[in-house]
Amino acid sequence: MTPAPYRIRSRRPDRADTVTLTLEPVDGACPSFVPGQFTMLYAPGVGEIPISISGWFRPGGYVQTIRAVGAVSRALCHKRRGDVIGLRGPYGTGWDLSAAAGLDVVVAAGGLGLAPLRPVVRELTAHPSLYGRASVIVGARTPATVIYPQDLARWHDGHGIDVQVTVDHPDQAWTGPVGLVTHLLDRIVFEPRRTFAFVCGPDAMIKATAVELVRRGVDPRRTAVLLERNMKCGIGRCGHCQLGPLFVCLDGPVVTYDVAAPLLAVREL
Amino acid sequence: MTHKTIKVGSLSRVEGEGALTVHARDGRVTGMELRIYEPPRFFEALLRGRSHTEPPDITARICGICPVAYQMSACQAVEAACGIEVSGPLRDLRLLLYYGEWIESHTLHIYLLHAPDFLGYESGVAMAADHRDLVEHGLALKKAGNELVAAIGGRPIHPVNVKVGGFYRVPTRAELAPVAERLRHARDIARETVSWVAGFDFPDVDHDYTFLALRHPDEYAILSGSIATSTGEAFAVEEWPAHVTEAQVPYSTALHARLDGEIGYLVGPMARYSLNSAQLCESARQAAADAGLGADCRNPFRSIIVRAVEVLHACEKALRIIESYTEPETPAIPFEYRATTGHGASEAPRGTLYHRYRVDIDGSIAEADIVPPTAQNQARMETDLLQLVEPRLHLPTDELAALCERAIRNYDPCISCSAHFLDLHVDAQ
Amino acid sequence: MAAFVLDSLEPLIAELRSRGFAVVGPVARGGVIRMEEISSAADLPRGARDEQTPGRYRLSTHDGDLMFDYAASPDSAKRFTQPPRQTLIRMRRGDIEEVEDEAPRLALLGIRPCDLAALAVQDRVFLGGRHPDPAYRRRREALFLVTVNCAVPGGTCFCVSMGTGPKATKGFDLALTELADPHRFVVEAGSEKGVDVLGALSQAAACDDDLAAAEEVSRIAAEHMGRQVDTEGIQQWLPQAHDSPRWSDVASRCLSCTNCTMVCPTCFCTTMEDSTSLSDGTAERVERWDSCFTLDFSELNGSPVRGSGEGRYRQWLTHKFATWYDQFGMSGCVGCGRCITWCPVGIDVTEELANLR
Amino acid sequence: MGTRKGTAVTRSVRKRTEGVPRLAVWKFASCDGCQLTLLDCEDELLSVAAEVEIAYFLEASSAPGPGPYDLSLVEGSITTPEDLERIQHVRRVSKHLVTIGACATAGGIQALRDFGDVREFAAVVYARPGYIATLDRSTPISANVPVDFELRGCPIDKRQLLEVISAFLAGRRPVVPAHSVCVECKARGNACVMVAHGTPCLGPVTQAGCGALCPAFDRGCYGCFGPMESPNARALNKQLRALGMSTPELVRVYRTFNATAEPFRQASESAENSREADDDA
Ligand SMILES: Cc1cc2nc3c(=O)[nH]c(=O)nc-3n(C[C@H](O)[C@H](O)[C@H](O)COP(=O)(O)OP(=O)(O)OC[C@H]3O[C@@H](n4cnc5c(N)ncnc54)[C@H](O)[C@@H]3O)c2cc1C
Ligand code: SF4
Ligand code: SF4
Ligand code: SF4
Repeated sequence: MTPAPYRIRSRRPDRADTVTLTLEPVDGACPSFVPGQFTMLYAPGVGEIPISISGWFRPGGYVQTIRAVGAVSRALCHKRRGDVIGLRGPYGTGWDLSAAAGLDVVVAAGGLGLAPLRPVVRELTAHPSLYGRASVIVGARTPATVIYPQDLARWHDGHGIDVQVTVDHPDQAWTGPVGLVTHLLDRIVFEPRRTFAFVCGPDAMIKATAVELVRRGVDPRRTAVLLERNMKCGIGRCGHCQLGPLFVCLDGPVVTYDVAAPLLAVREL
Repeated sequence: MTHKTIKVGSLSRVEGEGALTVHARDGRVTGMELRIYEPPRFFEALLRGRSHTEPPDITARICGICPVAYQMSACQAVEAACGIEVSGPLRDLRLLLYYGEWIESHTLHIYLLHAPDFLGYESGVAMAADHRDLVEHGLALKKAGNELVAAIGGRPIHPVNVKVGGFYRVPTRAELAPVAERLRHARDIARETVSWVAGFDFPDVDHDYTFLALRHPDEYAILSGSIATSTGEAFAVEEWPAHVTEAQVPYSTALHARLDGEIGYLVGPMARYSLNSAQLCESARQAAADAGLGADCRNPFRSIIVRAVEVLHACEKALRIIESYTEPETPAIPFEYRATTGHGASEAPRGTLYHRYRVDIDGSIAEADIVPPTAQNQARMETDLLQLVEPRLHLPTDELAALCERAIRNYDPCISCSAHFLDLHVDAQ
Repeated sequence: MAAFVLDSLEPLIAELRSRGFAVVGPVARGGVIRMEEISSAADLPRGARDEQTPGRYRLSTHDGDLMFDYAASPDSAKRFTQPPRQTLIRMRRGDIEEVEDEAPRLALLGIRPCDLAALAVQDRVFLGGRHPDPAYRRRREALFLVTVNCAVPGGTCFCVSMGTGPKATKGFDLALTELADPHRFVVEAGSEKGVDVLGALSQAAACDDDLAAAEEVSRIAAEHMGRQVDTEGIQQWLPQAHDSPRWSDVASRCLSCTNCTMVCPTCFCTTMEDSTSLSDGTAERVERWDSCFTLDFSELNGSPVRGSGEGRYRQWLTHKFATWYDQFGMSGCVGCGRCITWCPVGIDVTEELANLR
Repeated sequence: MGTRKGTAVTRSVRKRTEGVPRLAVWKFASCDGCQLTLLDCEDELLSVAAEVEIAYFLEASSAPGPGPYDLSLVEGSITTPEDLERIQHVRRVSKHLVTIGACATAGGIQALRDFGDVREFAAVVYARPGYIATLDRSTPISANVPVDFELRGCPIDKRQLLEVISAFLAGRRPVVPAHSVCVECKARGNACVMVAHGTPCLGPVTQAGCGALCPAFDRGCYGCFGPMESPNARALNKQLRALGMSTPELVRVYRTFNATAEPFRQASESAENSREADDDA
C-alpha cells in the first residue's frame, strides 16, 4: 500500500480542466501494463485516486490523463513538471486485444472514457493487419470536452481508422453530428457477428452503447466495457468498489458485457 | 475648547464582543458608552418548560470560557430545589473539575490576554515571537487545566459528564494518574507565573471596592458556601434575591446589579482574595506574600497576580484530591424532583455566578434567573473607567484608548455571559 | 488429539506471559464482557452470564466458578488483527515512508469458535488473494489463540447454521472446554505452539468422564442455538431477491448507523484519510474502519451509488451471505449473532433472510 | 522565566508577510467556545501561528489586520439586524468562509426562539424589552451568505478544527465524515449504551466528530454535532420510545443545540404531533 515516487516528466494541458501527465519512476523500472489497467495516483497529503493508463513511453513510464473534478484530481492537475507524486499499480484487468484478432473493432468512448481506450487504438494503428475494420466513435458534452483531438485526427488521416465524434451541446464552429454516441453506430461500418467492441464512459453511456451493439448482433462476450466505482485501495481490500460479486478493482475495471449487463441492470448495486 | 472622542472600536482580548466610546469636553467626561454588542440569547426564557435535569447542559452554552461554572451553579440550584446535597468524593470530583476550569481560564487570561498588555504586545501569539518559552509555559499550564476538565468531563468546553446529582461516570484512579503527572509540572509553572507577573509594572491605583464572594468554612470557596461581602454583610445563597437586585438605570438599558440597594460592587478574583485569602493553601499564601500582595487587593491591574495565585492554589488542591481519590460507589445520587425553588452559586473564574430555578409540579423549569459575574461588575467597570479617563484626558487619544481597553481587560470580562447584557447608548451632550 | 485437564488457568496465563505474550481475555466492564489485557485468572468474569436478544444485551452475576458462561462479546479478534485505525504511510519532503507498526505478541484467551471461523475468513480476505497484506500477516502471526468452546449460546447466535460452532475443530493453538463440579478445563492443543505451551504446564490426561462431559457441553450448546439460517442455495437466491419489497421495509427500520458492520468480526471495509501537518508539512495516510452504510462509501462523481437505505442494507446483507462466496469462496457470516444483538433497533438478519426467501 | 517591563502602548510586531495565508475569526451570537477551541490547541497554536497569519481574532489579539482573508472562521448565528450586514461584509472579505459550531451552522441554542415568540422571550429576561434589537429568528450563516464548509459541534472538536484549517490551506477535502457517531463509538471501543444499558442515545442520527464522547461516559449522545448524513429519526424514535422516552422528552432531546437543523426539526415536530406514536399503535 506504499506508493512509489514518480516524477512528472512532462505535463500537457488538454482541455480547460484536463491535463495529461507523463510519469516516470524516480528510481527502478516502471512495471509494464496491459491497456485498460489503472494506477492509484497519490497527491501527497491530499489523497489517492484511480486513473487509467492511457499510454506508455520509452524507456519506461506512463501517460495518464486526469480531469480536475475534485480535490485530489485538481491537486494532480496542478502539479508541475519535475514534481514527485506517488503511484501504485498498475492494477486491474485490461482490454483483451488478443480476443479481437481478426475481427472488426469498434472503439466507443464517452468523454474522458477515451483515455483508457487510447492504447487500444494505438495497438490498432501499430498492427492494422491483425484486425478487421477499425472505427472509433466518441461522444462528448461539448466540442471543448473532446480529448486528444490531435490523436483523433491522426488516427483518421494517417491510419485510415474511421473516427466519428458527436457532441451533446454544439458550439458555433461545430459542424459534426449532435446527439448520443449510439447514433454514430449508424455511421460506421462493422460486421456485428465478427466484431469486438471496446466501450468506456459513464455507466449510462456504457449501458446504452452496449445494448445497441448487442441489439445489432455483437456478442456480449465480445463487448468489453470499463467500469468505474469508488476506489480507495485498488487491490480488493477497502471494499468500496464492489458491484455485486465483483471487486471492480480486481475483477475489472474491464469486463465483458455478459458479466456487466445483469449487474448494471440492478439499481444501486 | 477641547472636545474629543475616544473610541476603542472593538474590545479585543476579552471573551465576547463589546466597544467603548468616551465623550469629553473641557476636561470633563460628558458621556461614555460601554457598548456590549453581544446579542441577547434569552437563556432564562428558553429554560422555561425544559426539564429540571437540563440546566447543566443548557446553561453551559451561555459561556464557552467557563462552562463548568454554569454547570456547577445550575446543578446546585436544582439540587437545592430537590433537597439533595452532593458531598464526599462526588463533591471532590466536582471541585476537581472546577479547579481544572480555574487553571485553564485564568491561564488563558494571564498569558494570552492580559500579560501582553504589560509587555507591550498585541497578543499572546505576538508575544511568543520574543518570548517563546514563556508562552509555551503558559500553554502547558493551560493544557493541564484543560486535561483535568477533559479527564472528568470528557472535553474542556461544554463537558458532557456533569449531571444533577453528580456524574454519568466517574473516572478511575488510572484515568487520573496521567493528569496528576501533568499537574505536578503545572504547579511549578504556576509558582513561577506568580513571581513573573508580580514583576510587572503596575499603575498605582487603589479603588474603594465593595467586594462580594462566596465563603466556605473549610476551603477557599469555589464550589459552594454562603455569601460574604466587604461591608460585613453575610447571607445564605437562598437569600440572594433579598440582597441583590437588578435594576435598569436611567442612562442605560443594561441591568445593573445592586447589593442592598447600592450600585457598583465587585465580584471576582480580587473580591475572593480580599475576603478569603486566609483560606488559600500554604504555598499559594506564601507565593502571594512573596509577590507583595497584602491582605487584600484593590488595584485592578494587580488582579493578574491574584489570578496567578489562584491558579497555584487550584493546582495544589487538585493534586491533593487526586492523591486521595477513591472511586465513588455510584456516579450520582438518586433524587426525586420537588416543585420548589432552588438557589445555587459558585465562584466562576470571573466571580460569583448565581442561578435560581423554580421547578414546576411536572418537573419542568417554571422560572429561571441567572446572574453572571460580568453583569455584576459592569457598573463598577464603568465607574472605574470614568475615574481612569477624567484625570488623563491630556494623554494622546490612542494611548488613552489603549489604557481604557487595558482597564476593561483587568476585569477579564466575559461578555458572552450575555444573559443580561444589552446595548448601552450614551448621548454625548 | 490428546486432551488434558487443567484445574486452573493461572499457570497457563503465567506461562503465556512468561513467553512474552500479553494475555487478552474477557473481563466484565461497564455491564459488558470486553476483551482486555489481563494479568491473572482473577481478572476473568467469574459467575458472569449474558442475556442477548435483538438490540439488547444484559450482563448479570451468579454464584459459581464458571468464567466463560456467556456467549460472544462485542469484541471479536478483529480489533486486534485489523485495528480501527492504522497509519500506512508518511511523506516528508518527497520521501515516502512506510509505517510499520510493531505487531504485538498477543494471546487471545477465551475467543469463541465463531471468532476462529471469522479469523479464517479474514485470512482469506487479507492473505488469500493477489495482494496479501503484510501488516495483517505480521499481526496474525503474532497471535496465540486459546479458544473456549461455547456452553451457552447467546439468544442471537446461529453458528450451527453456518457450520462454525459451538465447538472449535481447527484454527486454535489451544481449545478449552469449561466444566463444572469440580470446576476444570478440558484442553486440547491444535498446533505445535499449543503443544509446546501445554507441555510446559503440569497437566493430567483427561479421563473418559472429562471427555464425555466436554462432549455433552458442546452437544447441549448446539441444541440451544438462539437462531438459525437456512443457507441452502443462498448464494443464488439472495442476489436475485434484489427487487423484494422487504428491502424497503427493513430500510424503514434501519438507521444506517453502521453498528452491525462495526461489530461484525469479518466486515473488513476501510477508507483512507489523508492529512497534512500544519507545522512541518508532513503528509500522512491513515486507513480506518469504514462501512457500506455510509454515503461516502460508494460516492461516485459527487453522489453515492447506494443513496437509499434500501440499497445500503441490501448491499450489506447480500455481500455477507451471498456475494462473499463469489469473491472468497466462503460465507462472510460466521453466525456469531453480534450484528443482531448490537443493532440499536434490533434488526435481525436471520429474520430478514427468512422473510426474503 | 524572564521578567520584562513593558509599555502600556500596544505595538504591532507582526509585519504582513507575503504569501502567508491570512486567517480571520469572527463572532456572532454564540458562547465563544468554538473560537476558544483554537486557543485550546495548546500544542499546535504556535505552529499554526507560524504557518498562517492570524490577521483578525479579537478574542486573542488587539491588532486586527485588514482584509481580505484567505480563510474566515465564523462562530455564532445571525440574530440582529447589524449582524445581518456584518456577515455580508465578512463574506466579501473572505476567500473561504467556514462556519464553526452549532450556532453558525444550525442557529444554535438561541434558535429555540423559533419555536416560541421572541418578544415573549425578551419580556421574560428584560423589564423593557422594547430596547432589544433582535430578529425573530436565529439563523445559521448559510441562510445569509454562501458558506464553503460547515464544521459541526457544540462545541467543535479541536482535531477537526485543525483538520479543516490544514485542509483548506492544502486545498484538499477536510476529513470530516458525515456518518453517525456510532462509527466512532465502535472504533473507540465503547459498548453501545442503548443495547447494553437501555440508555436512549441520539448517536445513530448524529454526525460523528466528537469521538463518541457521551457513550464513553455512559451517557446517551445528545446530538450536539447535529444530524448525520442520512438520519432515520423516525426509526430511532420508535426505539427511544420503547426505552421509555415520553413525547415531551423526545421533542426536547432534538430541540437543543441543533434544533432548527432540518432533520432534527422534523424529528421533534413529528414526535410532537405524535404521528409516530400513532403509527406504532
Ligand atoms: C478504474 C478507474 C479509472 C479512472 N480513470 C480516470 C482517468 O483516466 N482520468 C480521470 O480523470 N479520472 C479517472 N477516473 C475517475 C477518478 O478516479 C475520479 O475523478 C477521482 O477519484 C475523483 O477524485 P477527487 O478527489 O478529485 O474528487 P472528489 O469528488 O473530491 O472525490 C473525493 C473522493 O471520492 C472518491 N471518488 C469520487 N468520484 C470518484 C470516481 N469517479 N471514481 C472513484 N472514486 C471517486 C474518491 O475516492 C476521492 O478520494 C477513474 C476511475 C476509476 C474507478
Ligand atoms: S442494521 Fe441495525 S446496526 Fe446495521 S446499520 Fe441498520 S440499524 Fe444500524
Ligand atoms: S452508544 Fe449511541 S453512539 Fe454508540 S453505538 Fe450505541 S447508539 Fe451508537
Ligand atoms: S456524543 Fe453526541 S452529544 Fe455527546 S459530545 Fe458527541 S455529538 Fe455531542
